[in-house]
Amino acid sequence: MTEATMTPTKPNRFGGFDFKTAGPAIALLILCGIGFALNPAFLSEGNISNLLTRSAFIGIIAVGATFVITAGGIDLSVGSMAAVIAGVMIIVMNGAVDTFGTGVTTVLIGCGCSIILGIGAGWVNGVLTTKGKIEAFIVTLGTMGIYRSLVTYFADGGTLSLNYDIRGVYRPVYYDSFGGLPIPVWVFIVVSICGWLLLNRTAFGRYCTAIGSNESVAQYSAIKVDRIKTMTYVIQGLCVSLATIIYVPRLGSASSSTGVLWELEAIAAVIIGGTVLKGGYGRIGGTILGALILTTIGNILNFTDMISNYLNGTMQGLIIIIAVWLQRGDWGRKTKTD
Amino acid sequence: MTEATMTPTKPNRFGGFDFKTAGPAIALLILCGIGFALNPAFLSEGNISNLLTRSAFIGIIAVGATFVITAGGIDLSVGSMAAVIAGVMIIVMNGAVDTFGTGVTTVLIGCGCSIILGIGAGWVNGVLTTKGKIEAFIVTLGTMGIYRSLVTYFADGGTLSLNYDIRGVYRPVYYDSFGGLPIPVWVFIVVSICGWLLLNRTAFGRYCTAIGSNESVAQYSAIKVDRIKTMTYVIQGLCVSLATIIYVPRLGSASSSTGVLWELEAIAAVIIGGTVLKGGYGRIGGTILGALILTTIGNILNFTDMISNYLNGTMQGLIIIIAVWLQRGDWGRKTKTD
Amino acid sequence: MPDGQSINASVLAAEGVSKSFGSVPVLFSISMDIRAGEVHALIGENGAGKSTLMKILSGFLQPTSGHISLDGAEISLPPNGQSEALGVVLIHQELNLAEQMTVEENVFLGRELRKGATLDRARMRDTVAGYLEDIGLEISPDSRISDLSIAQKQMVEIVKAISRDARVLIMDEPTAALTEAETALFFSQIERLRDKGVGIVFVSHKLAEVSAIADRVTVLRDGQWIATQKASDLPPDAMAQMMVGRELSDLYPPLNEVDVDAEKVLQVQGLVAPAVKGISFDLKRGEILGFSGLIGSGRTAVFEAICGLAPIEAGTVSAFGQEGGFRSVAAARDAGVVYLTKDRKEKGLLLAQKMRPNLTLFALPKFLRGMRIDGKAEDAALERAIRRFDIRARDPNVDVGDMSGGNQQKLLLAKVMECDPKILIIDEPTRGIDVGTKQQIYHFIAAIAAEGVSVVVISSEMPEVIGLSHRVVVMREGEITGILSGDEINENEIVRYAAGLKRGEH
Amino acid sequence: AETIKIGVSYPTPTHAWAAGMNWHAEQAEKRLEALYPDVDLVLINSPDPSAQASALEDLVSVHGIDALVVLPFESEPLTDPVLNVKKSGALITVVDRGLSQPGIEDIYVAGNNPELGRVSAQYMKTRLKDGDNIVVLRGIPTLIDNERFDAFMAEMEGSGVNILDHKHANWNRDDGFEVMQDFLSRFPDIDAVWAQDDDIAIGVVAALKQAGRDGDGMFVVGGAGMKETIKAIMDGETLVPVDVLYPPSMIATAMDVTVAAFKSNGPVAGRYILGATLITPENAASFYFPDSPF
Ligand SMILES: Nc1ncnc2c1ncn2[C@@H]1O[C@H](COP(=O)(O)OP(=O)(O)OP(=O)(O)O)[C@@H](O)[C@H]1O
Ligand SMILES: Nc1ncnc2c1ncn2[C@@H]1O[C@H](COP(=O)(O)OP(=O)(O)OP(=O)(O)O)[C@@H](O)[C@H]1O
Ligand SMILES: [Mg+2]
Ligand SMILES: [Mg+2]
Repeated sequence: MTEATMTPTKPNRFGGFDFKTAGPAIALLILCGIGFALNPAFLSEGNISNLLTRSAFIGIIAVGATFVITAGGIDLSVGSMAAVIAGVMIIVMNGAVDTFGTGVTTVLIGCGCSIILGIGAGWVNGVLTTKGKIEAFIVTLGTMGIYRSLVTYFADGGTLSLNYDIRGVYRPVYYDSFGGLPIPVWVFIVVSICGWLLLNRTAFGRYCTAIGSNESVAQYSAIKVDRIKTMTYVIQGLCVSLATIIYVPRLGSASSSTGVLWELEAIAAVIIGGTVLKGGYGRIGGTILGALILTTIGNILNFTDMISNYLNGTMQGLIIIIAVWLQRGDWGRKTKTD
Repeated sequence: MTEATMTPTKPNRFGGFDFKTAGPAIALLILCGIGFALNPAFLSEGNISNLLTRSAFIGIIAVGATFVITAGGIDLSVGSMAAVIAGVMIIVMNGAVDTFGTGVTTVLIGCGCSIILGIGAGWVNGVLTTKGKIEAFIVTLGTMGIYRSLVTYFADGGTLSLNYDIRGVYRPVYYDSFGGLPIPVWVFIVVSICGWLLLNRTAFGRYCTAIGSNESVAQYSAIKVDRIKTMTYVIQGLCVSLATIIYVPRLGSASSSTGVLWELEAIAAVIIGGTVLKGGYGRIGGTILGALILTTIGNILNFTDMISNYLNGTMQGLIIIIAVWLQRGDWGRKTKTD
Repeated sequence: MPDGQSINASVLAAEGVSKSFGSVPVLFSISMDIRAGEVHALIGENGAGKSTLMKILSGFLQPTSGHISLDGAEISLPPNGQSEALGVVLIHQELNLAEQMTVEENVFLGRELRKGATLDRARMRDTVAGYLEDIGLEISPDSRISDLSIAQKQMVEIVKAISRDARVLIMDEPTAALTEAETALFFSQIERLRDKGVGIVFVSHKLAEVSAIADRVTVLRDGQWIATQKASDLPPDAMAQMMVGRELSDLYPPLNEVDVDAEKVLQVQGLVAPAVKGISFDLKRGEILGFSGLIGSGRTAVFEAICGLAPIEAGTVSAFGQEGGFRSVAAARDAGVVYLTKDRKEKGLLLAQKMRPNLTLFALPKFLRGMRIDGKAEDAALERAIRRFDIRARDPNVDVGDMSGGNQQKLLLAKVMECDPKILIIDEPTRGIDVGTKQQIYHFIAAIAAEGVSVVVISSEMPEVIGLSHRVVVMREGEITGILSGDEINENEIVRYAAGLKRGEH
Repeated sequence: AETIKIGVSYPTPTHAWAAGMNWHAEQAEKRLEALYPDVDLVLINSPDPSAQASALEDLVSVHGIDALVVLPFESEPLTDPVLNVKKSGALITVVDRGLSQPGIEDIYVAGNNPELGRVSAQYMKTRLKDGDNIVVLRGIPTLIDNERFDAFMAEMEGSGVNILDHKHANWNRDDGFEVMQDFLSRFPDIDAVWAQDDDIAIGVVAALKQAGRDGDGMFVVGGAGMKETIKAIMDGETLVPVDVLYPPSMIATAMDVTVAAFKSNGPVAGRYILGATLITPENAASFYFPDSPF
């Protein structure tokens, strides 16, 4: 019985993903195989780069959602929050043109504003949940409606468009590459690494897990439960604002249909990645794979006309269920007794 | 210490709603007050009857959702399920016209088909969750997409409409009244009473609560956890099919936009009513009030053009948050120490 | 040790502390002081208010009246374990670990060691590994709590407490789930801490332990302070008498002999299941069969497999002549075979619910009239159970999670008994139960066995197994090493089988 | 005199065209209420068909309207609810999407969806030759989308132009962008894109520019008449050379006609079908409303 002491599981330090991540990784590989079989262009550089860039939005938001969910919360407002932040950013930047011209300053003002709004919106969600003692589901359902209608109001039901001159300055943030990778992908990578470190290598991450696992244990361990929970929403807000900062230069506009259903996609990415919806166990690595899986499904469906367009949703639903099943089935069990 | 023996908790039998329901009830009363203040027509018989009838859909679905949530699950697929059931009902009834004519038989065939589909769809959700061991969130997100795209497929992207001759026969199910109350309201009442009895007066209800509180305690207490959980999804499916049966004669059609976001409304109704999202505590009475609250909010907003239409969502969000806060604040605490 | 010396000055003291929950009073003006370098035992019946007092002494609860003083100065202790910063540490009676996290994460929860902005994981692991070794616990710091047995969890709690820099260490029934061997290891740690000048408060229902380790003893009864005395002046019998307030007769009832020809109600042949490696035994009608062994020896696993809670991989189980074991707990229950879990918090009771639904949950079909649950029958059952098992909840509407540990255990026993079992398997029947009630439960077990019910008692308390059983099965690492009967049933023999020093033919 | 109450019900604007419609409706409300003090217009928008059905009930039971101007979310599901309003005695004006039973509405004002598809296809044919390739981005799967698409396909039939594939882009810029990106990865040779709607077209153009495939005479045809698009056409943009009109102002027209039914002496009834005009640099100026959100 001394083996237990002798062969402690080596924490696979910067090896990065933990072993269980194998499930989603395999699901992703299978999907890529299917994509390639349908159309070799799937693996073309252009498509891979498109795919990664698209994953960046949902991925960045999902990194934030991993914290919220790990700590036992949920945030349904992220899609609407992204829309309203994008809207306000555009209004602010258009307004700043008069004073600051169409240069980098204006763009930075916009980004600063986005970050402040993101943090603020997250903080509101957090405080209503913790201090207001209202179920997170209700709070964020409420703010979801509020943000969505605010952006509609700001846009007068239509679309807010960024001043064309600023677009020139801001465009590269979405369209340019650096070292072969588009900038949004770099942002995604940085956010993922920071998220991973925060969740797995800091006390904050442990506190999130502890709170999600058992709130009273956390409280009895002198953890400031309310503060940590609020912080998870703030991180979520920050992630949304980062995602928005790289989203706006893409089309330079925001409307009431911006970010619709992103919340479900983000939560789905988190859960496909193996994080437990009820909290207490979170995996950033899995979340990233989850985001990639979701984007790849959509991408593959655009690559074939074998199935009726109308059945896209069916394929999507089936693939999500199968992908999660893959990691829960015998697979999961094998790794567990390991 | 014999007091324990002397004063066993008197179950407040058909006193009906438990005491804590006071929270949502007060929120509803306040809303009604506001409605009346805005426009006295709010309390007109016609409006009250409209309001109740509308609540019936969401209310019936939410009764089912109460079981799922109480047992610790979640069902995101109900809106899409309603759409696909409505679609298939219409196809079946239109098809049955040739053989069975445009009489009651055809309508009954449609209803039978609806019930079978509802039970079947619920069963699929349940089995994937329990036997497949996939998170309910993922399963039902998947089936949500599948059902939604199936109805689009059946409708060929457009709208499925019920044969006009059958409509005549079927119409009264939605539009007629009986003893002063519209028929959908009667259905709602019956479903609510059955749901209440089932949750509070039968072994099944106890088992749902036990599973939601602690699955392993339930398992060790000889409860067939998988079976009961599956049953909750079946009940949810049945409720959706009943709601659909009274929905179809209202608009006589189904399309890909039928039932969009009903899942969120149903869950919101359940949680506004005081059921705990993580399971273990469910209240049918609260759910019913929750459904009424949601419908009333929409109704009130149609009553006034004081605020920009675009801000409807903002009002809705605020009111939901405040309504839930009302029952959590001092109020809740007072009743708890009581 | 003479009083009045500086090392024996009182560190932490409760002065005239009273506590009520709502309108229900639980403690009445209790005074108690803890000195540096002493082990102070607190004993009393279930529900006497021990845990409540401990929580007040460590800031988790605030007294309704009276006050706490630290180093002689009156102080209002900060809530939620923040008084750890003042050197006052409490191990809760109810395990207080985050299940999905690892041992290391739990031990350092809330006071992680850091290296710059990130955690110093290597140092934390090594520290925990060191503690685990000291206390003789053979698990890895990276094990998940949910994969540990209750006893191991309890040991982790102890490691957690030891690892804190405590001046006063308060432990609420730390040994309830431990075997004697583990208890001995634990006590050696306690002695080390005492020698370092830590004041230790320790709640236990195992009076022999109290005699062995405590310097002073305080007795509570029904929320009242009864006495504080030197442990050496107080033999266990006297303690028991002070707690219960009456003379206790023999702890163990006389055993009814089992009929030699009694039918074999349960026969197990070559059973292989998770953590069980091929075991065979049988159980006669009216027999009390003890199961002994070290922690993790697989006793629980055997019966979980038999009762349909875990898959049977090989071998046969036949109950009442029926081959084939049970596919579900419900099937086992319907056949009259019920299992009472040792893990009352995770597997036994719904802590957020009241007593009534908990009591009837297992035997619910019995309470159905048609489709409906018969509320009156439930009330009657609750009333009966409260009387029969002497369940003391001052407020009958209290959530089960707020009941005292011992009373929860009694409720759990009552819950299982509602099924009218023919074969009753009790895992750790008296964990956390006071002597008075223990005696009642032993007599109760003997009585139902006399009526023809067969009872399996899995217990880590050696005297209990010895005092109750007709035969004793000893397990080690998933196998049976011996089945003892008659005079063989004694501590020496059992320990030798359990440690693998001896193997019997059976 | 008694006030004349007119309810105006239409879908909640969730895309730019609908927002334009909303803008025109609000302008018309202000204008008409100022012009006729005894007319009260009540504007309600609804997020889905059943909410719209509820709104219609409320207009009758609460506001007691004398006339209804309705742009149905979908034809089928709103036929019965509108019929119920009619039974209350109100004058019914239906806008854009016809009801599925004839004879309910007194006045009908509509754009022409099949015509939009046909006009787009006709323009495509003038620019493309045999063997050229196009891709199609459709809207949200609905009747409108089907009508436009079917008419477009019918018109293209036999032209020799290959339609490589068609996918739904949900009248949404983001979806337009992503679907077009994937089309570009998939098909090396695309000569033109029918985006059906100006919102989708914006996403398509962004994707073309990103991939650097916006030259070589490549062009995109959108639809509906978004002000930015019209502006670009006026300025001689070549990537989006034309637009096909589907005027959001039709709701205002309907409101005008409905009020006229009460105010003018002669009977006002009938069908007003607005054409799907091809907007070219020549005629663009007359369709440009810089203040509208659309
Ligand atoms: N939070 C609470 N709310 C209401 N009553 C409580 C609460 N906590 C404890 N009690 C009651 O206080 C009394 C004393 O409980 P306590 O846990 O202190 O007993 P104990 O002496 O530790 O018993 P045991 O030996 O069984 O652990 C019990 O009647 C219990 O039900
Ligand atoms: N289903 C299972 N799969 C794998 N391992 C298991 C399973 N069930 C139990 N174990 C492990 O087998 C060992 C035996 O556990 P068991 O609880 O049966 O022992 P026990 O003798 O009852 O000990 P205790 O004194 O802790 O109650 C433990 O290490 C436990 O973690
Ligand atoms: Mg206690
Ligand atoms: Mg007006």
